[in-house]
Amino acid sequence: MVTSSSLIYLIALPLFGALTLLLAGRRADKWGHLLGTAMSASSFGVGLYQLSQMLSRPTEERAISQKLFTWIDVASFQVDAGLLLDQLSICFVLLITGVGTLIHIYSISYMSHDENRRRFFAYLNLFIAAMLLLVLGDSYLTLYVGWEGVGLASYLLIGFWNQKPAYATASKKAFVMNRVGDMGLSFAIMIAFATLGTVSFAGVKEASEGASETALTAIGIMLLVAAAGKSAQFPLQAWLGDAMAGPTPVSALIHAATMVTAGVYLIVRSNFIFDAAPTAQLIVVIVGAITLLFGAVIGTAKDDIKKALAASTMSQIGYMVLCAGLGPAGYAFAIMHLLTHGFFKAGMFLGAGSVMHGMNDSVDMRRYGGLRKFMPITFITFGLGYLAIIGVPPFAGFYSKDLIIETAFNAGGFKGILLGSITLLGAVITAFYMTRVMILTFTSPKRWEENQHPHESPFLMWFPMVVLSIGSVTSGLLFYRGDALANWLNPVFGDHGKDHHEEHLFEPIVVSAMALTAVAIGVGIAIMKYQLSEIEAVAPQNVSIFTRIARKDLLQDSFNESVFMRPGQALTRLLVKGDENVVDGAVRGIGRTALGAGATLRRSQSGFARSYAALILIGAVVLIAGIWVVTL
Amino acid sequence: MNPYNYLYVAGLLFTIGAIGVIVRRNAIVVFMCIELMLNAANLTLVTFSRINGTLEGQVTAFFTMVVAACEVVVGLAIIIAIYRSRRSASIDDASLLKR
Amino acid sequence: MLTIQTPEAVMFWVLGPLSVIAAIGMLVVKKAVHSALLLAWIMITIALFYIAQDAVFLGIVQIVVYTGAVMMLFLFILMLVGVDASDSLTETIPGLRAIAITAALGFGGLLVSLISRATLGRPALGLAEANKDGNVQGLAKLLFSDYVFAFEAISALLITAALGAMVLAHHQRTVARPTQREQAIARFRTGSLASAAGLPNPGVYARHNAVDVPALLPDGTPAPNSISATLKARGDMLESNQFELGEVDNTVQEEK
Amino acid sequence: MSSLTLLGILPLIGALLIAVIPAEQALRVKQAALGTTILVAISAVMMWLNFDESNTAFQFVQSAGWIPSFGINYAVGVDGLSLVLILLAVLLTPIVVLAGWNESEGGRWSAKVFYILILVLETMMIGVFAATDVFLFYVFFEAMLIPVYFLIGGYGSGERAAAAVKFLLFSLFGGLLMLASIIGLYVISSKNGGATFDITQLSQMHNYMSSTTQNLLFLGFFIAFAIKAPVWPLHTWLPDAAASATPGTSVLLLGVLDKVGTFGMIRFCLTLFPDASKTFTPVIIVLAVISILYGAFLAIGARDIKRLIAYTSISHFGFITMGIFAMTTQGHSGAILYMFNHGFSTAALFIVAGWMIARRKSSTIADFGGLQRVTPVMAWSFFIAGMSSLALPGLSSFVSEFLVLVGTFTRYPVAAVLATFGIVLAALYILIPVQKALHGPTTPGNENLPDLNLREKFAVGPVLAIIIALGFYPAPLLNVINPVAKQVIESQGFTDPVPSESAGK
Repeated sequence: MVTSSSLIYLIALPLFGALTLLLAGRRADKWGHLLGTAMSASSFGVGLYQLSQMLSRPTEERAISQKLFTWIDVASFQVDAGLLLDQLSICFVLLITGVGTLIHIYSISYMSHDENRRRFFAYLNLFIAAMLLLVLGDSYLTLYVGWEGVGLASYLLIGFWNQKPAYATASKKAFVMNRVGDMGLSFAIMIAFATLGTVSFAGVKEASEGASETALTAIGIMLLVAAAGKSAQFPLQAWLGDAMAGPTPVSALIHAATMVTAGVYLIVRSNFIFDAAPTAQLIVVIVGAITLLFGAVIGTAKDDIKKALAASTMSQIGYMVLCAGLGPAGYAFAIMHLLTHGFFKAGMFLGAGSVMHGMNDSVDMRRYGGLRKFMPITFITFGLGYLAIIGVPPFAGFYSKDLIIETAFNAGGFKGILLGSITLLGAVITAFYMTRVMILTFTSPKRWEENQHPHESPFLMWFPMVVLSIGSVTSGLLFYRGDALANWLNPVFGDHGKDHHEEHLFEPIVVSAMALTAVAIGVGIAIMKYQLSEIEAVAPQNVSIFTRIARKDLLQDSFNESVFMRPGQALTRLLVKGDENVVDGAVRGIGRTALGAGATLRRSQSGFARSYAALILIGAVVLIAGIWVVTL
Repeated sequence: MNPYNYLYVAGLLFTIGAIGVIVRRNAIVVFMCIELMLNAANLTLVTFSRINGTLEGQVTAFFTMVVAACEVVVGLAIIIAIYRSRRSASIDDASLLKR
Repeated sequence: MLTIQTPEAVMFWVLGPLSVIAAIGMLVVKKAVHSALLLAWIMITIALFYIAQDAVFLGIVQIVVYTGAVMMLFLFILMLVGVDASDSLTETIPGLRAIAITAALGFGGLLVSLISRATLGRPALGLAEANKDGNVQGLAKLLFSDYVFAFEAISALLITAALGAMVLAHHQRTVARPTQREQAIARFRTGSLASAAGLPNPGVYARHNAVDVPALLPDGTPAPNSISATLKARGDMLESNQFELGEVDNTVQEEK
Repeated sequence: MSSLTLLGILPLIGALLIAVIPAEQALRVKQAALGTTILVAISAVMMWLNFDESNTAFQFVQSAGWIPSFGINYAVGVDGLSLVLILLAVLLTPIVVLAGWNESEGGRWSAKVFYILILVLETMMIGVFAATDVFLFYVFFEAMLIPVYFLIGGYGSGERAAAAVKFLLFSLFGGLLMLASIIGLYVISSKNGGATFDITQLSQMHNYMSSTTQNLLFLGFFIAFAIKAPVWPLHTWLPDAAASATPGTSVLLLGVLDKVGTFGMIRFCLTLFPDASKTFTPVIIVLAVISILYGAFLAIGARDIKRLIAYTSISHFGFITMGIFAMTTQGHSGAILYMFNHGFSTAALFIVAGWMIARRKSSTIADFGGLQRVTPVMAWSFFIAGMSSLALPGLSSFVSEFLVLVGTFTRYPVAAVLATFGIVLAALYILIPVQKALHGPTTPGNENLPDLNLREKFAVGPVLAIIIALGFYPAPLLNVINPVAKQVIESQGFTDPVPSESAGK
């Protein structure tokens, strides 16, 4: 493999930015945001340079690596701090640094009134560095470093306004649930080491060829747990909604475009494991399908614009995971949807931020309405993203989602029909709730108070939105044309990538038609329900039980609280009491016994010489009795 | 008669002396009971001396007497000292060991 | 080979029970003086036993040292402490008496049982052989040869004990003895001049002139401070009210 | 005289120096103590640089007859294991002195006594790790209690006297059992080729013992060490002691002294009684897993920040014990590295918590709040220390914790899986106090707390730097540790499990 010495700059630049901004403290307040943006942008530049270098090399030499130093070396457990840039990573690198830079630019303006803007940019840079390490690491353990690094950055950013207790709790919740996922990754690495003897991607890939299916299934399932934690997949999805506590650019970058898709990256990266472990694959598909619907249903019930988008993110990642679980046929499409989703969802989040910016940070869509006139640029960019996500041709989402639906139907047999129907159903619901968002926010009559003055955002904010909307318009076609992305990624998936299922259940055109019909149904329902009828400024309470449950995020928090949190708290209290009373009590009991024995025996020490004499006499009796017995 | 009979008497006297030490409260009486026990012991020594046909027992008894005399002298002095400070010859009153 | 003559047996059977009875008496009499007398009797008995058992020297020493010196000391101390004071025989420490008697009975029983089981494996020898040069000579030979160091140590012990007794009995003054001048000043400074002239003598103005009867003051009330503090502390002060003059009897009674 | 002995004597010389300074000149005393400890630290680092990593035998050895009639020698020497722990001790001591500059105030005795005790303790710590004579080790092991007892009882807070006595009694109990075992060993050695206390010769004695004897002697040692490195259920002295001691004392107590326990498990339990170790391994692994989870749960439930840190340590010591008895090279190396890393991350936590407590005059977590906005540098220091405690990748604890887990998994997968749940609990027990103390609205009374001053920054800076540096580049320590770990595992007759699926390749 070609080695390079320049990969580290991708990570080092934003890391340098983060450390400088954190260590310099308030001194850097004036120029901190500029340095942060510059570091992100230069990392993007390095990424583009690497892409150009890569394009100039023949296909089989495109992957390059860099070994920095030997990180851990204990007997057979050897891990290098090594980086690997291949066709898969470069997609992520460009997505992370590109979208990241745009969001840096957006944040300069969005956070301009926050006195801790420097710190915000430091966190953003830290995130970029960690995320790049995640996608560039050449072994599961280096990936793990980035994996937890983005978790940390996410924690810091969600809790950026942690003076509000609810936000602080949200950040803690995100970190802890991510840790549950990380545990899965730990298990996966441990099993990999115990069974395959290595943890590097290349090593595992090589060893997996002769490995038993049981071991690979175990690794696969554990990797899925990790992916579920990071990508908010069922059953570890509950943190994502709360994570919207962070500033909106954070939601756009971390909780829409990049970090939450790390799970998909992990699954696609581990394709050699899943390919050999059908059971694990099946579970991946199931998880993806459940999350797809789960997120979509929650999305229909949310009045908070960011939470609606977050639910949509969850659902869209469900699509990706489902597709990635379909094996070689799906990897490229999962990545394609990931990339297009990165564009349009980031753009929509930024649009939501722009709306909030104009609406005094209100997030309640029922208090919006008619903003089309006041925020034309936001409306257009958001609208383009909307068209992309519901999958209207020729926007990006159409191509990527269409391919996923098609792959799902092609999975074969009953499974294929079921999965295809689910993805279609998801498309209906997606179209419905996204249309709802559009109508509530932009096209319906205004419902906001008179003292609010909606206005378009400044240039630094709408510029990134425009760039992203261009991406959400064009990227789909770009990737789709001549299977550009699929061919590009093929070397990563080895030989598997080529043998597509040639037997189609439906012709592609039929699938597209079905998908478009689904979209039309969803949009139609939404228009009937919201555009053509009165919208109440306060969410109606006399609604069906289903709506109520959906509003409560399908009871995910109640479930977690009653199954994990409460019993956990009870156990903690029990153990604290037990430690005090039983364990330490035993120790103190010994002490008390000694004291008690002393107190009892002390009574014999009355101080009366006569009682001592009596004791001596008793002693003498015992002695003489002894003699008497012995001489018997 | 049997010379062992003296031993029985000595044993009884010793036992009675021991009871006296425990049940009597007057320090002087207690002291006298101790003397009684010593005398009982001496009697056994003399008796054994006779049984064994050597004089070692008597020598030991002699030493015991001298030691007993010393003990009486010091002991009574202590009783006097205590009596002077406490105006009591009851040994129960001298129970400072308790504290 | 030892054979015991009838007179000795008679003596033993008479004196043995008597000594045991006297010992039991020591436990039950109330007055310490009586205990002392009973003890003296036991010691004399034991001296007789010694002599009967060919330990003439020890018998004499027993009488001289114990009944002569030690018992005298006891009586002397008893007089210091109070001859008349009688002890209460009720037990103040609960259960002690029962424990003592049970334990003692066990002890005595076991002892007697052990003695009765013990055998020497050969007949008793008697001291005829050892005493052939005389008992005193025999003892002296042992004391000044084999036991000379013990003997010297014992003598040192005796002297030490004598010194110790002196130290213990000696009352160490902690403050300087007040001079007469100081006493006089102190008396005048007490606030009341009543005692300025010194304490009244006992019985001087009373109808009885014994030292244990308080003097009567001119108004006819008794003056307790006319009695020696020692007598008062010992409780030997007589009631004075029987000597009080309630009302002056004017009728003259002839004293025949 | 070997450089090792000199290193051990240096603090004593410092203590003597302080003894002649008048007690009123507290500043002079502190400067002398700081100077001495820094000198010791530099000397130890020099020794490290001269250490031959490829040599697994003891180095810098010195041996002199002490009580010849019993075959007792003053014998010292270091291998990789002792070197790492001595480094830990001497690096932490100057930090403790600097961080706890005013800790000696409010004590029962003067500052002078405080620093003399610290320096004497430093000598003991070096001695206990360097001793290669079992008797000498025992002497240091017990003598170490004395300065700590006075440091807790004389300078602590709250019920310091009770905590000090509890600590002393626990330790003495363990020490007594160990003494019995040492005597037993001595007797066995005298029957088999000459009475000795030399560790190398004693390590052959297991060939002459019956399995019952070996088990009993092993237990004597192990219980002593399990008390020291608190293994459930012998841990209850630790929270009390740590909560009552001054933060500096707690750092030395948890950071270094408790390591004597885990150090002893490797140096004595495993080396002297290989067969008994094998017998007891399942039990010990279970205890270790319980310690991990139990300590974590109690830390979650703790209301007092010092107790919380103490409980986290119980959890971490569970990991160390598990790594030691997993009997794999990874587990062993990880455990030894963990000892070092835990020392530093706990030190950072305790030092910063100490400052928080000193400023707020309370150690209840609920009394803090919003410190991140009031005292950002202090809050960040605490946060990084906390992240190290929960073993965030990139910080030093992660490498060691993961090595322990991987090493255990290859031999005892169930234990490793259960222990891994500890990392979720770790996130809770760190983030809950972080949220309560650093985040949220500023609690009334905290608005004007001062941030770290220059001295404090200088104290905590190196600790955090070491934590981060070793997280990314643990090789300097691992190179020293690996040979020892390998040697111990091999001397136990173990080989690392072969990967089950690639055995054919």
